[in-house]
Amino acid sequence: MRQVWVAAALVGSLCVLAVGCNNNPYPEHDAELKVLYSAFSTPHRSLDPAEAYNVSAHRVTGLVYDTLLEYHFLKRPYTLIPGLAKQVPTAEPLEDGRVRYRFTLRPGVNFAPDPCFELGGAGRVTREATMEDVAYQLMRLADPALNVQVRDQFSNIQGFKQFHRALIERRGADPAFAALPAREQYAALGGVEGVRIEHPHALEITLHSPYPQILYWFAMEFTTPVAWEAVEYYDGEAGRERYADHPVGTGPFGIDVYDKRSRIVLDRNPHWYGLADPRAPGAHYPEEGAPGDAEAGLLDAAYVGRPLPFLDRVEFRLEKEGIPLFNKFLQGYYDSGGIIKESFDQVVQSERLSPEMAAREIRLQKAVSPGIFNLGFNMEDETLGVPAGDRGRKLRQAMSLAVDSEKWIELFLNGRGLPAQTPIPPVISGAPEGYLNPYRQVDLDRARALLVEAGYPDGIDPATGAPLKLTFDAYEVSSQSRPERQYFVDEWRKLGINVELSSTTYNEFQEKVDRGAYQIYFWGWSADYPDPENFLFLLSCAMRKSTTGGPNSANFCHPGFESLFNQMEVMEDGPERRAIIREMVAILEQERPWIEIFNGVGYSLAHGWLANVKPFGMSYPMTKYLDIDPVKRARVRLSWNEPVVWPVFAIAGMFVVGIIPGFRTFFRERQ
Amino acid sequence: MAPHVLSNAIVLLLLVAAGFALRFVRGNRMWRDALAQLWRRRRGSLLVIVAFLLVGLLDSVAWTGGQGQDALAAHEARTVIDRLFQGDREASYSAPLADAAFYGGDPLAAPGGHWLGTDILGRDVLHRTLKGARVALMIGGLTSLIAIPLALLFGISAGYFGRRIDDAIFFLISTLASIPSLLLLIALIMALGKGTWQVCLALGITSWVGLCRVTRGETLKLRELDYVQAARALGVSHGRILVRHILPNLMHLVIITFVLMFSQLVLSEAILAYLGIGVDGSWGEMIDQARNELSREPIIWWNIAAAGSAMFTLLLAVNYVGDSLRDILDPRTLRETP
Amino acid sequence: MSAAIEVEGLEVSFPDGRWRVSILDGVDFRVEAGEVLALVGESGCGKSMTALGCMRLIPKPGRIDRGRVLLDGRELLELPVPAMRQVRGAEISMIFQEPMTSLSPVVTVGTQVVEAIRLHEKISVSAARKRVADLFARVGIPDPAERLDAYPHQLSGGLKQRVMIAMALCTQPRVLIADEPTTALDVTIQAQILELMRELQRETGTAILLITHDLGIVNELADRVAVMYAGRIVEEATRHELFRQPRHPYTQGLLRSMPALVAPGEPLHEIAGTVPPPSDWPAGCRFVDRCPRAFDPCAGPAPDFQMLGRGHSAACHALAAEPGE
Amino acid sequence: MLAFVVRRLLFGVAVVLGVLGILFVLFFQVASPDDIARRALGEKARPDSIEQWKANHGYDRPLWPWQDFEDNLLFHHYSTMLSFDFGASDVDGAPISQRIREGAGPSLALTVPAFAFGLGLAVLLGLFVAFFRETYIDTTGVFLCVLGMSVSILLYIIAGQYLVGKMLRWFPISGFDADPAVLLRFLALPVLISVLSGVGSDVRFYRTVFVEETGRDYVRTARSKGAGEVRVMIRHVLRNSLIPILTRVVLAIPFLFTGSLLLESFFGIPGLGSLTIDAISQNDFATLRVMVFVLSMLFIIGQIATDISYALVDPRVRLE
Amino acid sequence: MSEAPLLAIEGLRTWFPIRKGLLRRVVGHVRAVDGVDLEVEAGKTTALVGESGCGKTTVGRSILRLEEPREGRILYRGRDLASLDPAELHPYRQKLQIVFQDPMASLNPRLRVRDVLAEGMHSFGIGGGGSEQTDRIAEMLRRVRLDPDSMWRYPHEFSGGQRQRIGIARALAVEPELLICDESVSALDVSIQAQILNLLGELQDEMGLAYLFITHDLSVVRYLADEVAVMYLGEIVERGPTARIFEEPRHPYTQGLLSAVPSVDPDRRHQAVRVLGDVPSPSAPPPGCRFHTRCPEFMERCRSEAPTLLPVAGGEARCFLVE
Repeated sequence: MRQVWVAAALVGSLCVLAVGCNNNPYPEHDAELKVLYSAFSTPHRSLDPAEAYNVSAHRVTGLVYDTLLEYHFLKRPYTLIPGLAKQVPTAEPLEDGRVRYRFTLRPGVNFAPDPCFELGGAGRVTREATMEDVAYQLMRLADPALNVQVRDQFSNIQGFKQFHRALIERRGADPAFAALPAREQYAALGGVEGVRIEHPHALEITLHSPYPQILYWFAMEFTTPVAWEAVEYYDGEAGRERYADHPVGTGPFGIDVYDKRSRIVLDRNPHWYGLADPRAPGAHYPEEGAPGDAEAGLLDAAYVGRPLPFLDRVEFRLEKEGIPLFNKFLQGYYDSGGIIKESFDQVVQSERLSPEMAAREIRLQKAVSPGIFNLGFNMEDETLGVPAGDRGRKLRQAMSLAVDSEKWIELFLNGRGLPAQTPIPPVISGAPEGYLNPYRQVDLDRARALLVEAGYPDGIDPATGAPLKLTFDAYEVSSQSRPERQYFVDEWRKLGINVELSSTTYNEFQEKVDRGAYQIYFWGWSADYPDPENFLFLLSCAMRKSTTGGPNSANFCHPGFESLFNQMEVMEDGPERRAIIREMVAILEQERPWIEIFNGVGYSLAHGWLANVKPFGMSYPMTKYLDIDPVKRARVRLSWNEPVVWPVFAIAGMFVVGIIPGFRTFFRERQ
Repeated sequence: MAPHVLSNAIVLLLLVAAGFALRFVRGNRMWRDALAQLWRRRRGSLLVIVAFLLVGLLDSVAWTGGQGQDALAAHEARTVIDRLFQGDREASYSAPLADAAFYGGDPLAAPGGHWLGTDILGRDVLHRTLKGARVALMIGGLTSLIAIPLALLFGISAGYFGRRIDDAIFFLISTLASIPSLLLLIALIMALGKGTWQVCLALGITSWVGLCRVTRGETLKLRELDYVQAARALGVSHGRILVRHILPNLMHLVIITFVLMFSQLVLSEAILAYLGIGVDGSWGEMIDQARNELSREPIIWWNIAAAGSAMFTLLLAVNYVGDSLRDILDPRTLRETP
Repeated sequence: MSAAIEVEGLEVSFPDGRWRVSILDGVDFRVEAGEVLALVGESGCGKSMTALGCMRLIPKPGRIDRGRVLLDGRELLELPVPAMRQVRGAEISMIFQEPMTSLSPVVTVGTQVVEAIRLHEKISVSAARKRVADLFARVGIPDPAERLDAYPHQLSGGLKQRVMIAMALCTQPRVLIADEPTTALDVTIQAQILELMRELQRETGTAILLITHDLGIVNELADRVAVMYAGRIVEEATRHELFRQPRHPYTQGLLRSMPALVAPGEPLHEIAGTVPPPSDWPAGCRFVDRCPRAFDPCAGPAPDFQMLGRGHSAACHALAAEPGE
Repeated sequence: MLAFVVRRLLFGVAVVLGVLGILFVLFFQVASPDDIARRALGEKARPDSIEQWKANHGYDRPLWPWQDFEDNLLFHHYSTMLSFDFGASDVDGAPISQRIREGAGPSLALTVPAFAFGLGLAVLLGLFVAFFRETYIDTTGVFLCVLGMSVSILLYIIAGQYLVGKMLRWFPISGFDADPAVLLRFLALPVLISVLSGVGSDVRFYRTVFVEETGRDYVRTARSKGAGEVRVMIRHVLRNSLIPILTRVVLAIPFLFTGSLLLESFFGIPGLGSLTIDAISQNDFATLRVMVFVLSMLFIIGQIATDISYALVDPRVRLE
Repeated sequence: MSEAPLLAIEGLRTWFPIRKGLLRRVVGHVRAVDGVDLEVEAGKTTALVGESGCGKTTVGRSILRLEEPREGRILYRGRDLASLDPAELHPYRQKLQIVFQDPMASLNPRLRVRDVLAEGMHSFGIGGGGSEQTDRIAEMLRRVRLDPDSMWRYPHEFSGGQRQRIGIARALAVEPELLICDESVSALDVSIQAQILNLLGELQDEMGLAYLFITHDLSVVRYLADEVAVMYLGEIVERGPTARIFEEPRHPYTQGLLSAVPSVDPDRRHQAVRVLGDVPSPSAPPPGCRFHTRCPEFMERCRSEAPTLLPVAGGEARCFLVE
């Protein structure tokens, strides 16, 4: 008996020693290949390019799906370059106010190899992409069966809405029609009027009214060529995956492993057009960049002009929690990573990398991201909004004056943000330059004066004689983010206003929205494309939450602002447009539907072995420009991860020492 | 009525009730003996619990007026704990007993006054931790206020009257017990909404089942005991038998189950806090808030340490007392329920 | 010749709060081979503890403070633990009061008896089973071969007690301690078990220490009787002498309070008061508070044993004061 | 025996129906299909797409039979669930049954070793502490158990990742891999934490059971036969303690499939626990509903199995 | 008999259902009491004797309707208690009281002695309230020879014998006419048992109580009872005056029972074992005479034919031998 136990204990500890003393989360073979390790935090809902609409998904779909247009890797402000298209088209105004764009597709654009292409002919594993595939995807965007979140943005295309409605009606009326494959349904309806294919490599898009921002949408995966074979083959039946889980595109990488709840592996696409045509703008490392890029080593002769991509493989791992992710980055198991705010001090000291990190050859990158976080008031509220008239406006102004966003940014973002002055982030071309919002500079005295004017001296509501009571609805607030909201409450306390932080679930908040029973909320918006319109529309009447369910949760609807918005929307960037934007900003300055808090500054870290890192800000992965030195990485990792073993023996020893007297007394007592 | 008046009234009520309970215990030799034995065995734990109870009560007695840290404070009802420990608000973190801010080293408004340091918003951690005690006790108290009467009502009726009533209640218990409690809890909170009452209600609904089972089983046994039979032979009515013979003999089970349940409730709340549906101001929330602070550099340890050890101390004391109570009050019945 | 088992000055105590309370206070007796000594007393007087003391099985936190237990002259209290283990079951066996709970409910009775044999003898399981089957037949278990594989709950109380007896006798011990062997049984079953024990004792010549509160059983089975009161033996005599001529006031009271010895209609003798708990035992004679013959010396030191005749002795100050015989 | 099993099963079916009823009220009555749709579509959804989505998912039916006897959500809910046709996730439309199949493996990979080690360790330590009952080892052991029970699992995980993963670097901090050799490394830490966090209450429970058994008469009988303490503990006490142990163990088995919500979430293990957490955080009611249902089913089956297994361990129990 | 007895039981049957199978159908019954006739006369003691499982306790409990009898009549002063509904039964409960075996389990540990005694008085509206009630309770305690001050104490502060006195006082507090003593002295030590037996005797003399004494202890029966009924497997096998039963038992079971009692006469020992084997299960009593499986006088006829109670001198016996 005893011998068995001893043996079992020995075997057990041997196992632990053999397997245990190694914290490498990867198989041991990755020194030969250039594998980029990266992480994702939640399983992707969908990788269908018509549906995928968040940063995390784009990091995968951006590699798999190439777009007609792309952004320049280095240049700022953001500049469009041709991708699959031969050149960036310009708008051709037609009579009756319509606008037309012509795209020409590069020859030799091929899909990544995939068994689905057998549908188009036995033995086929790939095929060339044509404009038919782009048109097919545009029709998919109109398909009500897909959860397309940006459908409205394409409704400027002539016939797009009609096609959408026609699909709903025919499917509802004709079950036989509804049973057909989507592609045949589209064909039966004659497609979208404004999308015309003149030639397999030429596409004409006609808009019924000017919408200059449309080009940006052609830099997003929503307009990528999609192979009908893939959509039809991956239907989720008979053990096949669903297309949403199995992207097939023309990008530099193709899906190798998609285990959506733990691991995604992308391999090079052997048929990528850039391999055949390395001179294409999107297929080689750029020769020129923004000021400062050369100093940052981003125009290294070793890379300039070389064909892309440099990596062999990209691997994403599920990492739900920030701390493990960051610690694994520090252990060298992720090649780059954002800095979670809590670890910021560990890494960055007075805006520069800490010596410890610098010694590890970790590099720090910053980029202002085109996004805004703001507090919003419900403009339909009796106390705070338009119904309260001038009192309400003064109250909003006072509250705006009390919130110190700089300190907020320092506390919760470790300074990684710019205090926002307008809804438009400064990196967007067309944003008012050098503007300082007078209501966003903390001035408690003025705020108190405004409160007196509003009829709430020292925050006392004359109606009740008690401090004015407002509710700040924070939905989906984790314990982590609660202090971030509490901060604002504390700021308003200084004015004597009693704001109650009410944390609710999303559904409870929605109910409050439905009833119009919310007063203050906190919200963020990240740009789809770098144009002021993409921010100002958030305050347009057409987007009001109360009437249209749109994203204008402030329910702001100001006639002056609205007419300016309608003008601005269709204009090209230029001094005239900037003047209009200034005017709109001035209205917002006075009306204060929002208290603009901050524009994020992304700090990201990269290990020494990772080359060509330049943060982009918007959610366009620039992975194809990255390069890795795997040998160095393997060596460094080993030296960083030596396990500490002595505590095992210490604990075991303490246990044994603790037991011995027990054995002795025990047997003595039994005597 | 303003909430703090209600709260004060409840405190008064609780104190009166505690007074009566103490008088009863002193007058009843059995309970007195049990208490004395408990005191002899677990003096430390009892003192810890009493201290936490005291803090909870002190944090429930509030009044308006007085000088606070800002303009609004004068209008708010603040509790004794608020008045004692809130101290001066700092800009952000400061270490325990420090006299300069943790980052930047600016002088503090209350140098050396924050025994357990301050959190990211500059709030006194000791103050928050003490306030957490009230939340923890509320969770336990409110939940048992819901669960115990429910469990007694159903358990006793099932056990005493048997047959159809028993079948129905047994089915109900089995159904509720079949749903994994954490999931039921989450589902209930998603349905009921967030908030202290809702969480306690959900906890009550998920936790009464266990007590109900115990009560039912014990009532089945008690029903057959000689003294209950004697009462029946004496023509005592069912109601009177339930009140005088069954209920008092279940009380020790209720107390033991409650004490053992308490720690489960507080631990469950911590998990709920992680899922974002906990109770505001609880230790669970503090721990969850503070867990990422561990990777700050230098490490911010006092938040998680304060909340963690407060919770740990209370639960340790409660578990220890619960264990002893089980030995003292009832050497058999509850042994096999974990 | 030494006795089969001899106990001298056995003292056992249990902790009670901060103090240790002595519940056996100098118990002496001896049982010769082939003899049945009955240890009689009311509940709580320490007779079961005496039995367990002989086996060195006092449950924790009790312990033996002093005394000697001699088995054939061998001091058991000094034996190392493994040696004592070999004595238990092999040289001294024990039968308990509750046959219902004294057998492990999840193991067949055959296996349990086989274990008792194989703990002391190197013998194969099948051989042991055969022997157990024989033993079962000998203790009057019908269908012994089948009963080997029965679980305790499948047997009646009487059969279980027979199994216990078989288990106790399977190693042919020198001494058998029977602790209230029939108390839990019905009177007709009790008669059967007593008959069986009598028979077996005659055949094997085992020394039996019989522990009981029932004077009827004493009369049926015992050769000599020792009466215990509050942790001490107060009187020892042959069976006949004890029934006919009890000398200690406690023994006299006990006998006179039995309904079987009193004519219907006449009041029974009552011993005033109740047995005090061990923590309240008087310092001197333990019976002093209830004794009708108590006088001054009784409050003093405990009385010594008085020899009152052949094998008859009692510990009482009143007897010491009487003119000796 | 057969009658007992059938009766037990019938009761189990009734309980399953009851559970479905509770689920229906919670997930359709209290949280309305509108809520579900809005959550699934995200913040940018418009009312018309909400209606469209409800129609796509069949949530546009009336709730109760008295609203529309032919086609209502109640019947639909019961019929789909009972035919194990779990449908698709509200959030991403993926088939839920496939999700569960995929998630079961990783969950079991974590829970089975944790359960086995935990059980073995707890029983061993329980025996050990009970063997040394009423010595300082026992007191210390019980103290450590209570200590262990008083710590939130959150703290265990945080401290485990910090100490073992970050400071001592024994195992990867988190992650999962299908490759068994690598998987062992990933599982080591969560298994360790799982065992440590559960072992306190288990040991205390087993100790109580063992100590209780050691006080029984048959143990005294065994000692009087000359059996040694170790033999008594293992042959007699352990054997007789199997019933309470079995109850605890069999009832724990369904939870092996649920995985551990927190552990899986913190360690990035793609099991059913993290599936559930994801469903909660994304308000994926369809998945949550199915998870609760499946777990309840397993639990009910576990209870039936417990009742039947009594008979196998305890000869006294005849299933009538 | 000239005068109607205080209590007469006729054909009492109390069965407990055995449920089995899928639908928990009743597949049989434990025939705990299967046709018992019994009489208790005012001021006299009737003993009901038998071994464990013979149904004697169930008889006692059925008389008090603590178990619902299946059939039969329970005539108290000519009124059939078995047919009354609970409200009608209430006043009769006062007249019939019970004292249990286990002095630990028969008193609610949470009630003071005073409350224990007051309960029945309250139920029947005896003794008024306040000080009058207290006086009455003190009187009751004195009557069972307990210190009246002990009414303020809890049951666990008393010894077993004292607790049994409290149990008796509780029953006596409602002034019953018949006391059912269910093994009331069996759990007590001999010296304590003597105290209680003496007490019961005195109470009978003082208050004219009738006792139904349920016990397995034959020496107590012989000492105490006027009439004896011997039960075996749910049936009365012999009835008669005590002296006759003990001197001239007619039923083989009675004979076996008596001979099995160990004697305390040092000159007479080694009782003859007449009754062998174990008691059969009451759920499946043997056909014919229920005792035939163990009977030393077994005849072929006993296997199939059930004897009825046949008159013998001063009583009845259920055996063919007395024909």
